[in-house]
Amino acid sequence: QAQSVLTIGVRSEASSMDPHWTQLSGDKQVEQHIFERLVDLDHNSQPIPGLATAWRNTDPQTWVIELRRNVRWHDGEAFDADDVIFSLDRLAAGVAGAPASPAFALAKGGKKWTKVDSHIVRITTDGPYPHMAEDLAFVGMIPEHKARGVTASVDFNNGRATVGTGPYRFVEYRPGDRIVLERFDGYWGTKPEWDRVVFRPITQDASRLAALLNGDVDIIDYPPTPDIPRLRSDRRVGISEIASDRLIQIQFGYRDIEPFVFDKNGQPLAINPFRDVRVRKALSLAINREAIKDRIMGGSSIPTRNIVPPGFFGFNDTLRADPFDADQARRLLQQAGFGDGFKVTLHGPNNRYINDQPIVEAIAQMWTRIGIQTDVVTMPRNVFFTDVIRGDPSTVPGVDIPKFSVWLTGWGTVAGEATYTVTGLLESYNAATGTGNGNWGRYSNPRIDVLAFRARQELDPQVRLRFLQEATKIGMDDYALIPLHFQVNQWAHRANLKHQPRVNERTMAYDVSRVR
Amino acid sequence: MSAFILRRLLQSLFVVFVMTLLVFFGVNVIGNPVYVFASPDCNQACVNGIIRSLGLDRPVWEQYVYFMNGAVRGQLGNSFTFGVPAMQLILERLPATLELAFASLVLAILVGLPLGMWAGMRPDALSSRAIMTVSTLGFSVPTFWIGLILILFFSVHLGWLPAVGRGDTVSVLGIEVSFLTLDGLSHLIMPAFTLALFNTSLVIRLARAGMREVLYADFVKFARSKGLSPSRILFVHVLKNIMIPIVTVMGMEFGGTVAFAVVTESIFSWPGAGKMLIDAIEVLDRPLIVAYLMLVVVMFVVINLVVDILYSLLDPRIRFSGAAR
Amino acid sequence: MAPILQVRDLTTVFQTDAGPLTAVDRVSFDVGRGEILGLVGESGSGKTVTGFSLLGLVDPPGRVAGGRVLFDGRDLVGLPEPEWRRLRGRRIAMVFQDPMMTLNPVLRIDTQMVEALKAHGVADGRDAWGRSRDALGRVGIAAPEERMRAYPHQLSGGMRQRVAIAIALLHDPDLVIADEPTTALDVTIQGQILYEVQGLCRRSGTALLWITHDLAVVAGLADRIAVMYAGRIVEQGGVDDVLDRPGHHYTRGLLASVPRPGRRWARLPQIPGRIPSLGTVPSGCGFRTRCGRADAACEAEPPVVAPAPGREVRCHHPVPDEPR
Amino acid sequence: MTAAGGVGRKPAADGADRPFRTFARRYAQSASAMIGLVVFVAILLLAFGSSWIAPQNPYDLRQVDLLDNLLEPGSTSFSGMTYWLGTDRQGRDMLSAILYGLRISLIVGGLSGILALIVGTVVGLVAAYVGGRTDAAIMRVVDLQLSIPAILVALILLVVLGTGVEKIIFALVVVQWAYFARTVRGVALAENSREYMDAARVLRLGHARILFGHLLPNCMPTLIVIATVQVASSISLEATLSFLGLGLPPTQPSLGLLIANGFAFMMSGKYWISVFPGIALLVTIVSINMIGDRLRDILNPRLQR
Amino acid sequence: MTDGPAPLVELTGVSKRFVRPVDLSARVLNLAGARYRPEIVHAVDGVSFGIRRGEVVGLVGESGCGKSTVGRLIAGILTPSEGSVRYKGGDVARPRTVREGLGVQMIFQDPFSSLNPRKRVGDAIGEAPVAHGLVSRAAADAYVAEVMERCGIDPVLRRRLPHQFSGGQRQRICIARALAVKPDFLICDEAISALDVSIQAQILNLFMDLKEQFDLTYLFISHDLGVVEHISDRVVVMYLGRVVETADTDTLFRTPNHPYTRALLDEVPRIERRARAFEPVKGEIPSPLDPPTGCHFHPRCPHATDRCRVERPPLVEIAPGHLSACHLNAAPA
Ligand SMILES: Nc1ncnc2c1ncn2[C@@H]1O[C@H](COP(=O)(O)OP(=O)(O)OP(=O)(O)O)[C@@H](O)[C@H]1O
Ligand SMILES: Nc1ncnc2c1ncn2[C@@H]1O[C@H](COP(=O)(O)OP(=O)(O)OP(=O)(O)O)[C@@H](O)[C@H]1O
Ligand SMILES: [Mg+2]
Ligand SMILES: [Mg+2]
Repeated sequence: QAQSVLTIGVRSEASSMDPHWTQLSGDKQVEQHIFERLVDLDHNSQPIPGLATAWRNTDPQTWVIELRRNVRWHDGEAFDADDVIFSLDRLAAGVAGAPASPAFALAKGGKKWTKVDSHIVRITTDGPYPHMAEDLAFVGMIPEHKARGVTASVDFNNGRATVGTGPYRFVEYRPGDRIVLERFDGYWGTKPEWDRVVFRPITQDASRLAALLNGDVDIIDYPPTPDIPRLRSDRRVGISEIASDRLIQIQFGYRDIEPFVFDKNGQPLAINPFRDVRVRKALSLAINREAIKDRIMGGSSIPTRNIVPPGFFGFNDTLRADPFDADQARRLLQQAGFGDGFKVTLHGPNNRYINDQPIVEAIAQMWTRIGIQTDVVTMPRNVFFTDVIRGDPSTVPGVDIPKFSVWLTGWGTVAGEATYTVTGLLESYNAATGTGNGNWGRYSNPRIDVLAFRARQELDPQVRLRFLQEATKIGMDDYALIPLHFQVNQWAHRANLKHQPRVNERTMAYDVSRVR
Repeated sequence: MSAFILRRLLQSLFVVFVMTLLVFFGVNVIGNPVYVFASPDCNQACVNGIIRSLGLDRPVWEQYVYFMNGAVRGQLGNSFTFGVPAMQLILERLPATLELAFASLVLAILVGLPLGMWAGMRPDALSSRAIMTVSTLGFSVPTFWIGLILILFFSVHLGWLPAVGRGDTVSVLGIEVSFLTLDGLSHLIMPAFTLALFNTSLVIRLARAGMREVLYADFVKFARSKGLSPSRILFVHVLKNIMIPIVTVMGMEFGGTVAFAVVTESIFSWPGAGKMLIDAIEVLDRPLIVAYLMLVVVMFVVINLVVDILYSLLDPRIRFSGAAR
Repeated sequence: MAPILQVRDLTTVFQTDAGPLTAVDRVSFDVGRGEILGLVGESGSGKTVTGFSLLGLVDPPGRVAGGRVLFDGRDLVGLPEPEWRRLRGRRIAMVFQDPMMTLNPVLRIDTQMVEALKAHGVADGRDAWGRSRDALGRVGIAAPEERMRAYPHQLSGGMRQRVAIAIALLHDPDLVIADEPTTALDVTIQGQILYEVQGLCRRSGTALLWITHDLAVVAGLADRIAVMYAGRIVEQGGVDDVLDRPGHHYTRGLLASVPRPGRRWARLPQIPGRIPSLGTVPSGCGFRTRCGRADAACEAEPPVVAPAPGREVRCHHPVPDEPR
Repeated sequence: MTAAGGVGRKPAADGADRPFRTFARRYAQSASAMIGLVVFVAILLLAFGSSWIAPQNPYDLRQVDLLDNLLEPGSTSFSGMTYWLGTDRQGRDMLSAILYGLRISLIVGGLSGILALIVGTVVGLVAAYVGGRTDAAIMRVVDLQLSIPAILVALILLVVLGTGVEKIIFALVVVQWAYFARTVRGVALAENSREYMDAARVLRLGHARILFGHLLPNCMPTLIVIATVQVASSISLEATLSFLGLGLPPTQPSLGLLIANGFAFMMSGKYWISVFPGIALLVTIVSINMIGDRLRDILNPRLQR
Repeated sequence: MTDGPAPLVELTGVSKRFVRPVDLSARVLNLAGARYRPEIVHAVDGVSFGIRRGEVVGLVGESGCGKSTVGRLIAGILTPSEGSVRYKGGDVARPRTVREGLGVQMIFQDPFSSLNPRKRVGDAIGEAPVAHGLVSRAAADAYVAEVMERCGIDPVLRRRLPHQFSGGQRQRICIARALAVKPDFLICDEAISALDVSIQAQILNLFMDLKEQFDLTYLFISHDLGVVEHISDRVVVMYLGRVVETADTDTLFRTPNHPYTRALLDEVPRIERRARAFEPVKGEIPSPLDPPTGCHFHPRCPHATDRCRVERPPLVEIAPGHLSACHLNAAPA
């Protein structure tokens, strides 16, 4: 009987097999086949039991977590609370040299974890902490007996410490070429379908598609959008898609004077037009989101005025995407005193989001049409994000602010609910508490700040939902940022396969099955 | 001879040194790798933590001194992305690149030499003109363009060849090679051809020019006056002479071929060091960039040396003397 | 005994953009066995092309357009290439002008010598090597064993030329064509080579066609002289005849223009004008535009005057034979 | 009285003393070279006349309409304009984009070629003429530059400098000057040892005069030949760098960028976005190379009989 | 040396060495015991002689013996490693006036490479006089025409390029170019060797004519002893960088003293010498990179003694105006 093999062509290569190394989804999607979390996320990024069967508050500051019994590591050892404590400790301490560990989430709220018995762990916090489940979904469980003393992630890459509890076990990691996994027969959960899973990184979009079309791989992520319409009508290929949690948006700089805003003659403008909500609204109305969806996104985007996708906790379904209305946009500009328009430079990354550069170009086109002459500068993501986050110390010494005046960026609600996003995008920036860390333009609105703060403390889901929806509405009515759309995650696979897509962009072998 | 080698080594040391300076400070100017790795919800404290863990909180010159300190002891640091020694990563991938480059070079000579010699022997024949026109094309078509067209035609349209990747490999003396398996070969052929195109044209030209020159040289006439057979004249007297410039130029081009493999590898997802460099540049993985460049420079030096030695075998007029440059 | 080489009306033409150029124009001469014929003429007069024509080595766009080359009684013109190969090197050999260019720079001396023997199947490897070494010894090269393993660039010009001569003599050919083999060499080295060549010809009875522009060299070496001008032989005969009693005005002018001892600081009689390039050679007598004696008659093809057997002058107004 | 050698003959009236005419005639002897020249001149006219010829200014965002995007060749827009070569993802007229892109590619290739030529020539000439330690030092730098492949240097420089026309030109100059320097030095060394240089020295002519009046003109033929080659290769290199995302700004695409952008559409059958710029690039480079080949044949003294 | 007016040009103890130095890496290896030494070519080794005004001095010797180097030293193209080259009492390399700098001119062997292929011949001739202000730009044309006329080239041809001339004509142009700056001393380095026999006579005649007309002094470098004999008043014979013999022409050709000179004269082919039995000088010409010890000629000399192998023979006057560097002269006969 032949082995069943699933070959997955992925855009970004996993940089490590160490689950504590990064939070890059290219890494996660591979490593998560091997290592499991206490709390898992379903296809819609909502928490479901993983290695923990239950988690509950015994009091507002104490979480009790019950571990699944009869779980075995790939080498046959039993999984227990010691492994959990070890994993949490390792992550909290930080992995040496790791570019970005999620230690910060664990470190927040003065958390402490203790073993109650072999299958119960208790975590205490210094205040009400509603997001415990979401936090735990970040932490891969590694075996104490294998990983103690392992500091470098090398031992995860060569397989020595790559022993998990997940449905697949590690076979081979050939950087740049492939990662091979095979089925773990002792898995506690549903027995996976594929004997073997091969991940093959193929960075060039067209090449990846070519590999699918000639049968080198069975499924690919990020099929190039221009090809989607044709692929939909191709009988050999199936497309699976789901709205992603990634919001594509335009952000503004709120400084008194913005470096990339000029008058018609190219002279710097003495006032910042973006401080006028009418201007921000006009710019939103000038954007033809449907055209971007049809013409650039291959029909696959979800125009929005929300900051989390539908189905996420905190989604406000009273908010509808702004319609395209150039006339009103012009009128609003007139009212704001910019009837003659002005000149801006719109910045954006060119290799970060789906069609990021074409979107920027299209928006420039649309804004130019209502009289705001828009130049475009796009750059590779490393340069772009350096400039957005670190900013230009020469303008305002000591303050981190972006170099740009108006730019396109994205935000993924990885936590699966809106507190994370309200706090990150709409709340005022505060380096100490970490609020507003995605609010690079430094928008500030005390009403939102109050609502966000209360939402973070609130354990009652109903009340919390109200706070979040309220905060979102205030922010959107004020056009703190211009939401464009949620990306749609897409996969292309052979027609004889079925794939259940995930909001969080990851490609998991157990989401793929044969059509019977 | 040893002075010659030493000179080469000194020279390359200098090159490597300049490279490290350029890359180290250059990469520092453009952006901060932290912002690539940090997830968007990583706040300042978290960013600072990463910066510290990567050693980026020090002044650049201090980082540089630290780096050089390690470098002279053979430690080029860990890749920011992969967390493993950068050198090891590159060494893992280099064989794939070298195989590709070698295959393309061999292809270039196998195809280019006979064509060029023919064109040189019959400069006015229609076939020769056709060959020369094609060689002009070979010079002109940008690598990436031909790669795309090949994939489109042979993989997507005809479905004959795999579009990407390296295929099955066999381990020979501990080095994975793909040209020994059918699957590997089928993966190798398109990228190798793409990469070989430029060099093939070059070989055609060199062979033709060499042919035109050598064929009318006195010594060929003298050989004929000795009553030698045409095949002996062609394959011994002429070939050995025209191989001299070809070997030299191909040797010099080998470095360029390895470098241009960056493009080819990226198109064909060939798991070589060049593709990794592009990725590393994208995420500003400084140790990886520096290590790659240093290794490549060292490799050039070695290749140049080998070429020079080969050259001296082919051309007895060149012998290493103490003061020869 | 018939001369080993009889050339009759040999004509070699180069097809160029500007039309056909006759580089060798109806040339006739004989070389007897063991005889040394000096073929002299100034640059571009067609000496080298004559030499190549005799060996069938004229490359396109040139070709032998007419005449006969009787070698040992057999006409070589139009011989198929394999036949040529059997002759070349073995029965007719050639030495070229520039010793720096005639040996293949990338092959060792022994390779180049041994292959010359093997090409004709007369000797196997070991034997061929030995014979080659002996040949080197014969042309006066010291330590031939050692030199055999050298590359050409390791030898001086004089030595290289001697190697070339040794190769030419490997098969004891009936005829050696030497195309200015000493022009690039110093006087003392030239002396050495002339010495060797002379001795070898005398000993083996090889006929020698010595091509040169230096009258003085052939004066000492040759038995007979043929003077070429613009593709034609204008005069030939015994050395003494031609040099002491030149019949052609060109030969006369040439001899007069060479400085002689004892006439220091005297003006040299000079031939006016310059040698015509091939396309511009006047009709009739090619020399008439530079000749003091020329008249209307010279526009016609000059007759061959043969004052004595083996002596020919191609002129309408040959210089009267007046012994000096 | 003096000898009359050659005095009698009057100059033949074949224009042989007009070197340019001779040159032009020899050039014209090759049909393919003439085709190359005609094509290249046509390309130059098209590229530099693009502001007048092109149906659209593809850099003016008001003229570009997203709603016209991805139209097939020959389609007509709402406004009645016909897109002969179709439109790209932004709705740019491909024909116009190619013409403008051609101009940028030619400017980048030409300018970097010329600048590199100037820098390299001066450096190479000085090295050859001065000789000694100066020469040795300069040549070490040149060796160093040449020992690292062009594309790597350009990659690093662009990563360091960022993108933009002037940056890419700078990078290409950095990459190329050494070729010129080495070649010029080689030629100049050979020329320097020729006797006319000694004659000039004995005539006590000034260094500048010898350098630029005697040495440089004799290096020119070689320079012209490698200049054509380098211009062609820098156009190609720029295209490659743009393809790798390190070239020019997206709103003012060069041919390379157009091709790269079109790459994504190749498989969906929208060939025109990538193929037409590709053909334009190919034709341009081939025509330059054809010209270069012929120049090489005519100007290379080694091939002159 | 005979008494007389002070020489126009005087070489005293002139040496010229071409050194290829040992580079850094070789030096490093030398520390480790390797033995890399600089390559030194002794092109000219302690040469002294003078040339009086109006005199024609022939310089003969075999290839590579340093004839051209001597010529270049006198022309100031090269500077001596040792010794001094004086022209009118001043250092030739550092002329005190423009006139003095232009006083020495040189004609080269290869008429093909001694003209700038891209300069019209009229410009080539006129460039220096105009640059040095000898004639005004306006008068240059007429001046060039006059000089060309004197050298036997039709001034009509001055707009032509060098490649349109024959070798003889080119040599005339070179001569015209040199004469245009009104020198009084001409170095002719193998100036007629590359020409056809019939053209050689034309150029030789031109040299002789010009000498009369302009009262020139010549250094006539040639390996053609016949020509040297014809034109020179005095002959200097060089062997491997050293002067081995000098004498006035008649003496030298009639009673050569040095064995090398004698061998040379023996070997010279002459039309008068028919059906010779050649008697070669043995051995090869040694390399100037590694010259023999003592007398450079000893390995090829039939009379060599032990002393010749170790001691350099000085150039001594063996008869009035006749100098020779041979130990045999010192030995009691
Ligand atoms: N391949 C060729 N194509 C056209 N013309 C040629 C060719 N080879 C020789 N010639 C012409 O034939 C003529 C005779 O040339 P040849 O080489 O025989 O002269 P030569 O007497 O040997 O002169 P030199 O003393 O310079 O060697 C010359 O005018 C030359 O230009
Ligand atoms: N620039 C230089 N660098 C190194 N060696 C040189 C240089 N110029 C001349 N030589 C060497 O100096 C020696 C003398 O050269 P020179 O040209 O003076 O000889 P020559 O007598 O003129 O020879 P020829 O008769 O061949 O012209 C030769 O061995 C030559 O190789
Ligand atoms: Mg000849
Ligand atoms: Mg000389």
